[in-house]
Amino acid sequence: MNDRPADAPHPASLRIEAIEALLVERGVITSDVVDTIIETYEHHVGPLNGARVVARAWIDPDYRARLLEDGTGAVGELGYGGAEGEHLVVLENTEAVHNVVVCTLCSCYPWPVLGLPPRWYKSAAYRSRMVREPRAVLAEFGTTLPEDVELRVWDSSAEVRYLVLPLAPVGAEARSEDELAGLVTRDHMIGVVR
Amino acid sequence: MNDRPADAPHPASLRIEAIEALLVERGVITSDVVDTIIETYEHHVGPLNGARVVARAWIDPDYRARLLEDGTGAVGELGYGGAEGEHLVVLENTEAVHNVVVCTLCSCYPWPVLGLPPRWYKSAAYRSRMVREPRAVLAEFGTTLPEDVELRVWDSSAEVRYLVLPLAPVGAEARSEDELAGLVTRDHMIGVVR
Amino acid sequence: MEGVHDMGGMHGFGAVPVDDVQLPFDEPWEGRTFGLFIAAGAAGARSGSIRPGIEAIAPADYLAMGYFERWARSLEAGLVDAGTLTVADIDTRVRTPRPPGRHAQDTNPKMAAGLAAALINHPRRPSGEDVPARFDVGDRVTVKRMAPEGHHRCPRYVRGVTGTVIRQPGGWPHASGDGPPEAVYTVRFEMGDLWGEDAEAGFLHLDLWERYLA
Amino acid sequence: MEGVHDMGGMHGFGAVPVDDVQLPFDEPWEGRTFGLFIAAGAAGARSGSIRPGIEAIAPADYLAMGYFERWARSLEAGLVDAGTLTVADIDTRVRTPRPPGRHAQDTNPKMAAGLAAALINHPRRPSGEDVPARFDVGDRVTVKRMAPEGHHRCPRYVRGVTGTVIRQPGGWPHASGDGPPEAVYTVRFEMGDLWGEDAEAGFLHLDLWERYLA
Repeated sequence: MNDRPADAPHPASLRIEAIEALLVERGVITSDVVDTIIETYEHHVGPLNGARVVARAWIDPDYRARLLEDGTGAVGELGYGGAEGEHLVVLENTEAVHNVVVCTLCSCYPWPVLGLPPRWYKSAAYRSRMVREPRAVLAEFGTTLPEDVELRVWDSSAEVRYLVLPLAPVGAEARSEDELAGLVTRDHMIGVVR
Repeated sequence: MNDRPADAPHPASLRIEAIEALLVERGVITSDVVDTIIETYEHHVGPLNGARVVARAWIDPDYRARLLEDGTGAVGELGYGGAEGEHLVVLENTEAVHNVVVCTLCSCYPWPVLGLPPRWYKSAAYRSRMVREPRAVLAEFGTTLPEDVELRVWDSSAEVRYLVLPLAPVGAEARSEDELAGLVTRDHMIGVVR
Repeated sequence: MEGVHDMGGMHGFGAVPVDDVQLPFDEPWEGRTFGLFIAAGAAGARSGSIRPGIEAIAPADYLAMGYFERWARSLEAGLVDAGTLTVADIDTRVRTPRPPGRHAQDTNPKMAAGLAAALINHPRRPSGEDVPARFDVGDRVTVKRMAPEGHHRCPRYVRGVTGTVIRQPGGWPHASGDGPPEAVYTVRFEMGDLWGEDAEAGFLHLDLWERYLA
Repeated sequence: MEGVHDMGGMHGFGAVPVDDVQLPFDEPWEGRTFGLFIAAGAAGARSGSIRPGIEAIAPADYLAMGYFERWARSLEAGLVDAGTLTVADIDTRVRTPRPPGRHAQDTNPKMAAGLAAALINHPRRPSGEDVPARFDVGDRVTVKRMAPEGHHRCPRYVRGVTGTVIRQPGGWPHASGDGPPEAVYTVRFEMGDLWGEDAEAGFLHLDLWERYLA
């Protein structure tokens, strides 16, 4: 969208720098607070949280039942929660059902379990098309859904945030929770990959 | 939309200049043809055509009846017609009814009787709002419509082109056709002025 | 296609920029664009028609552009699509402007006069053709749900809404250009049926091809 | 409002720009924007919330901007609206950049830690409140026609469409911020009811406040 040379700063960058400088000078905020917020979402809150939730659900049927009944509470059991996760609903993929999540109106996303949304989730293409031609969009992620699998699209644009619980791999019960968590990607939990 | 200095050429201007030069050099067109088309719509085809149609309808009841029955034909009687006027429908304002025309999808407009559309007719504001809040838009043109007048909005985005036949002034029958034509403006015939 | 050009009902575009300008072109290049579009069409040098070419403009660009900028873009696309010019031809010429060379002084008074006459040539009868029509004046019709990728003239704001046929002006080939003439209906909608309980009083009329209606 | 942010179902935006980037910010200023938005909110230095501020961006600008550019615009609007900064303050500072002066070395570890903890503080119970609900799970509901000027969360593509309530997650104050908690329903729509006969098979689910439904 920008014609600036690759090494020129983004105009918004200059403006944000000015805003931060002014807020700091006037004693409104301190920069370490901003640093800490960035660090939280760069290093502490991301898809690994969601992956641990999924792995636990794969090996613990009681946890799985609680997770599907009350996503917020069950995710909280593992210590996850907070902003943009105040009311979590977990969507269960089965052999017969596949779920996928989008936000057409902005980019609502379950931060506590997935971190901040990826670029493509925020794109106009994803937002406009996932509700109208989900199978075509899934194909762009390399996901071909058999015709007889029921596709459920969730436009999460109000207060509930959605997390997809992917199908467990064969033999999940025999594997460790850590090992299983390593198999779960962000894309599984959004539903663009099955 | 453009941040260019007031005296810098519009980028589209440079591009169009290049296109014309190339087409001329290659013998595809000649510039006098382009000149003639521009001249046609700058000097020969404009709202005065429509004004003459309206004035005739105000003084000649038979013509008025033909105009409302077959706009294309009756306008053709006065020698007007052509591109974007292939199927004209004339909308009669009365004491009880007011008509106003818009094109939400682009800027369809009855060229043979009104010329090319004014800037505001092509604006996103007019196109988006006239179908949803016509009275509010009319107010921006200084037109306040009594509550008991039925408002009819015409979104002319397919093949028919619409011309509004305004209310005749009091004593129209006693005035000359030329004099009456001088009272009729483009805005009357779009319907943004009553 | 369902594009940003389909603006009916949207917010965010501000007040109408009312002015009293009577001339059709604000700047000379706008007139050149208009004239070139028509002349290139008459010369068979461009493909496509104006509207699909404009709707193909990327949404952010469409909204940022003025009216004749969109025409210019549609003209260029049509010339390129027809093989008359390449984008590279035009890019090069923009970077190294010089007056037209060969043929620059040529005129074609016959074509100019013919085209001017054709533009204002009034038809013997209205263009709508006499075609079979499924609906009659007075019928209640409901606009279908749809999301066509091709060019169409069925604004989103009437989808699923029921109105009354008040006229059947005739038949035309569908806007996408395919097939024989198809009946078009002028349908009257109540504002409240379009915009809900807070709507202004009044009626909205729209010409809709038969394929849009049930 | 009915704005360009309401993109569901539109064409013209091309293929999804799929990538495997896992970091949340492409450039440092994006992270600063995000952090400043939250920090300024916690400090009571900005008014408004993120979404209405973003929807107030002019449509052409909205589409041309990236995600965090919109956040930056919304942040600026909120700071200006709250009287914390003026546009002139920011303009001047952009033209004459210099490092922050007074307080530049200040830190506030207590606020930083508190805010970080608050961001990831898991609630004891889901946020939806127990409120009276007009509709039950299993009820068929139809989305009203509307064209509200204020902030809302009822996409255009479901207007007038009938679906089935599958869950009642609770009540929240309406998105516009007014009034007490109001029941929200998760409604399931058939794709064919949204997009017509050429629709893909499947279901679309949307959380809708009670005021949108009949």
